[in-house]
Amino acid sequence: MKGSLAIIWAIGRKDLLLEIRNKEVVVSVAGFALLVLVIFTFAIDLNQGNAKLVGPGVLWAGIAFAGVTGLNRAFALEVENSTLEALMLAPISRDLIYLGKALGNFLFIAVAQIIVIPLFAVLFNLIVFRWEMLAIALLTTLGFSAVGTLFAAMSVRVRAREVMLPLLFLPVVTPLLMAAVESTSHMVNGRSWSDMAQWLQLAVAFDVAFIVVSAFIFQHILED
Amino acid sequence: MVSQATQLAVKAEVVVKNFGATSVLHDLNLELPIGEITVLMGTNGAGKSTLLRILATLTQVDSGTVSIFGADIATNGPAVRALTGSVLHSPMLYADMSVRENLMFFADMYRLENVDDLIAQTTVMVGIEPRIDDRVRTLSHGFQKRVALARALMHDPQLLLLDEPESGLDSQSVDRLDRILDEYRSSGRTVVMTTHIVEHALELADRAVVLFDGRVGFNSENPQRDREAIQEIYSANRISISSLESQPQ
Amino acid sequence: MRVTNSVPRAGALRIALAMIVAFGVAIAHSSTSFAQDSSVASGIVVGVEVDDSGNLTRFALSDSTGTVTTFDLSFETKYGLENQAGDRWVSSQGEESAEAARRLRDHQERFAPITVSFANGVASSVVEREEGKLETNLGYLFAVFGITWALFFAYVLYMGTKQQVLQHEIAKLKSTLG
Amino acid sequence: MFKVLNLLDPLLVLSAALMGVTLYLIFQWVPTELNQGAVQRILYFHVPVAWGSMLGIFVVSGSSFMYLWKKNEKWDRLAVASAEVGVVFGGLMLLTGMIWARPVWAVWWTGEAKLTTALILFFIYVAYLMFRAYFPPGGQRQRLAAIIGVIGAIDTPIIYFAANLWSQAHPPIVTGPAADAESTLGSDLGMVLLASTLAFTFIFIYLVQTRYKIRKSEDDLVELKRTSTSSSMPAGAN
Repeated sequence: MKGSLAIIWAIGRKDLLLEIRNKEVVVSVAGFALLVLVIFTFAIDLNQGNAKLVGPGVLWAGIAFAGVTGLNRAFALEVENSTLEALMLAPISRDLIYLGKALGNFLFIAVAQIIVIPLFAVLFNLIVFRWEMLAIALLTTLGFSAVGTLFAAMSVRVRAREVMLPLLFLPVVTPLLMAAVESTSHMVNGRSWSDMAQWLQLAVAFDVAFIVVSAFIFQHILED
Repeated sequence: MVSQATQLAVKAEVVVKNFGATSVLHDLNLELPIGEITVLMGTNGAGKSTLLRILATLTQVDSGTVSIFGADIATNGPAVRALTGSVLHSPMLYADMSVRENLMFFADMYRLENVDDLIAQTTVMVGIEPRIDDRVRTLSHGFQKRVALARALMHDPQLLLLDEPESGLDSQSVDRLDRILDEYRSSGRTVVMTTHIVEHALELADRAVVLFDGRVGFNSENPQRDREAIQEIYSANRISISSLESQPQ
Repeated sequence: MRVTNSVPRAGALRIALAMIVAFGVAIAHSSTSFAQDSSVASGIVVGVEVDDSGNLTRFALSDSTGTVTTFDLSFETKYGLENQAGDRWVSSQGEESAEAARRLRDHQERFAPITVSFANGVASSVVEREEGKLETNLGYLFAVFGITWALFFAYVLYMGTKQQVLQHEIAKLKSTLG
Repeated sequence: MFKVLNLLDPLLVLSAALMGVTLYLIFQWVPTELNQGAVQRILYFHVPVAWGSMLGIFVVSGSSFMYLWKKNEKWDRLAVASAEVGVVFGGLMLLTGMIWARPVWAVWWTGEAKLTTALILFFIYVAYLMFRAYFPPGGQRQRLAAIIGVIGAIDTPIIYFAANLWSQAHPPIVTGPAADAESTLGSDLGMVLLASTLAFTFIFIYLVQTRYKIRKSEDDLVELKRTSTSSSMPAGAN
C-alpha cells in the first residue's frame, strides 16, 4: 500500500507537469494580478505615504481576484476531458483527491506570487523581502487554495461558472484577506512579528478549519 | 479483500435515481452472478449509462442499495473501486500527457507495483504500444478508447464496466476487445457492458438485461435462445415510448 | 404530506401564543413603574442658579410662547450640550454639576436653544435642541418605514404570484393525468 | 392570489395585530430619545429586522446540516425558505441601518465590526441563493447548497473575529451629533423593541412558511412531471 501522501503528491505533481506544458494557470493568475498593480500605480498618486497605506490592500485584492480566475481555469482543465471522473474511479478516498487538487492550486498561486510580489515591491517602492512576507503569503495561499478548490469543484457544473466562483469564494475568504492586508501593512511599516501575531493566528485558524472541513465534505461534492 | 462468498458480482435493490423532473431509475432490482458477461440493453435514456455510473461509484443513488461482491458501495467506495475497472463514454485521459505518463499516473492512483512491466503488458494487450510516448491529444478517438481500456485493465479488476466500448473502434479492434473479454470470462471475472450493436452483443453475452422505464424489463440467461423475445421487447418498448411522446399534453 | 403541512404551523402558533402571553405580562409589569407622566419642553435658557461651590441648583427656560418654567435638578439629571464649536459634552448632575452651570450660562449668552425632559418639575435630561434637524430626521424615519413595508409587500406579492402559477400548473397536470 | 397567500393565516393576523400595537408604542407611547431625536425610532424597526436576518442565517445553517445528515427534502425546503427570507431581512437591515447612521453618525457606512460581518454574511447568503438558481436541478444541487449553508455558519465566527480586530485597527468614523450619546430611554426602549421584535418574528415565520409551501409545490410539480413522463408501464409509477 502506498501512503496517502504519495497519492496527494502524485496528483499535485501531475498538475504541475500539465502546467509546465501549457502554462495556463500561472500565467493567467500572475498576469491578472500584475495588471491590477500596474493600473493602481496610475490610479493613485504613489508617494511613500500612500504606497504604504494602499499598497498591501491593492496587492492582496489583486491576488484574490487573479486567484479566482486561476482556480476556475485549473478545475475546468480537470473537467474538460472528464479526467476528474477518472480520479474518482481510482480506489482512493475522495479527500485525497481534494488534497491533491488543493496542493496543485497552492503551487500555482505560490508560483504566481513569486512573480507578482517582487514586482509589487518595485512598483510600490516597498520593502517586502522579509520572513514575515513569506509567512503571510504561505498562510494566505494555503487558505485560498483550500477554499478555492472546494468552491471550484462546486461551481464546475454551474452555468455561469465564471461568475459563481468569485461570488462564493470572495466573501468566505474575507477574514483571510483582512489578515493578509493587515499583516502586510504592519510589515511595510516596519513593525515586528508580535504586532501581526493576532492576524497570523487568525489566518492559521482559518486555514486549519477549512482544510479539515473541506476534506471531510469533498466526497459529497463530486458524486452526482 | 471484499468477501466473494455471496457469489454475486452485482446486487441492486430498489434503486431509485432522478435527475430533477426526469426519473432515470425506478425501483430497479438486479442480481448478476460472478463470471458472466452481461449486456445491458434498452433505448436511449433507459438508464443504462446511469446504472453503469452508479456501479462505478460516480453517481449516488437517491434511494436503494447497491453492492458489488457483497460490499455496499455507499460505505466501501475505495475497496469496491479497487475491484472495478471502467471505460465510460469519454476516454478520461489527460490530453497533454503521453500515453505512458497517463498510465503511470493512474498506476500511482491505484497504488500498483512493478508499474513499468504492467504498462508494457497492458499496452501490448490492447495494441497501443507503438504510440506509447505520443501525447494523447494527437491520438484518434478509437486509439484513445484503447488507452482508456488499458487504464481500466491495468489493475486487473474483478469487475469490468464498459459503456459502449466498440464506439469508435475499427473491426480489428473490436475483435481484439472480444478476445480480451473472452479471456476475462474464462478466468472467472465479470463484465457488465452496454452496446449499440445488439447482434454482436447477443453473440458475446451470457446474459442480457433489458432496461425499460428505469427498471429491468427482461432478464435473459440465454440471449442466443431469447434473441427474438429480446428483439420484440426492444421494438415494443420503442413503440410504446414513441406513442407516449406523441400524445397531446 | 398533508400532515407535515399543518404540523409546523401548529407548533409555530403555540410558540407565538406563548410569546404573546409573555409579552403581555411584561408590559403589565412595566406599566406600574411607568405611572408618573413625563414631558418635554424646548426653549432658551433665561436664568441659571448655582450654590456656593458653583454647582448648578436650578435653571429657568423660556419656551416659544414666552412661558418661563423653572426646573429643579436631581442627582441623575443627564446633560448633552455642545459648545459654540459643536463639541458635545455628555455628563450628569451627579458628576459635573459645575460644568453644567458653565455650559448653561454659555447657552444663555448665545441664545442657544435646549430641550429638557422632565417629570414633576424635575429635569431628567437637558440636551442640545437640534433645530430644524428634526424635520429632516423625520424624512429618514419615514424612508425606513416606507422601504420596509414596500419590500415586504413586494416580496409577499412575488411569492403569491409564484405559488399561484405553480398551483395552476399542478392542477393542469393532474387533470391531464386523470 | 389572496387565496394562495392565505392572508387569514393566524400567524399573519397575529403579527398584524402586534404590529399595530408596536406602531402605537413607537409613535405614541415611547418618548423621543433626546440625543438622537425622532430618527432614533428607526431602531425599533432596524433591530428586529437584524434579528430576523440572524434568525434566517441560523435556520439555514441548522437545516443545511440536518439535510446533509438526514437527507430529508423537508430540511432543504426549510433551508431555502429561510435563506430567501433571511436575505430579504438582511437587505432591510443594511438599508435601515444606513438610513439611521446617516443623521446619527454622519456617515452612511463605516467599518464597524457588526456592520462588516453583516455585510459579508449577506453576500454569502446571496451567493447561496444564486448558486441554487444557477445549478442544474437534482439531488446534487440540494447537497451542494447545504454545504454552502454549513460553510457560511463555520465562517461566521471567523468573520466576526476578523472584523472586530479590523475595527480596532481602523476606528470607525462616527462623527455625528449623537455618536457617543447614551440612550435616555432606559427600559422603555426595551419594551418597544420587544414588541417590535415579536411582530417581526411572526412576519418572519409567516414568510418562511409561505416560501416553504412554494418550494413544496415546486417539488410536487417535479414529481408530477416525472410520473407523467414515466407512467407508461402498466405497473404504474406509484
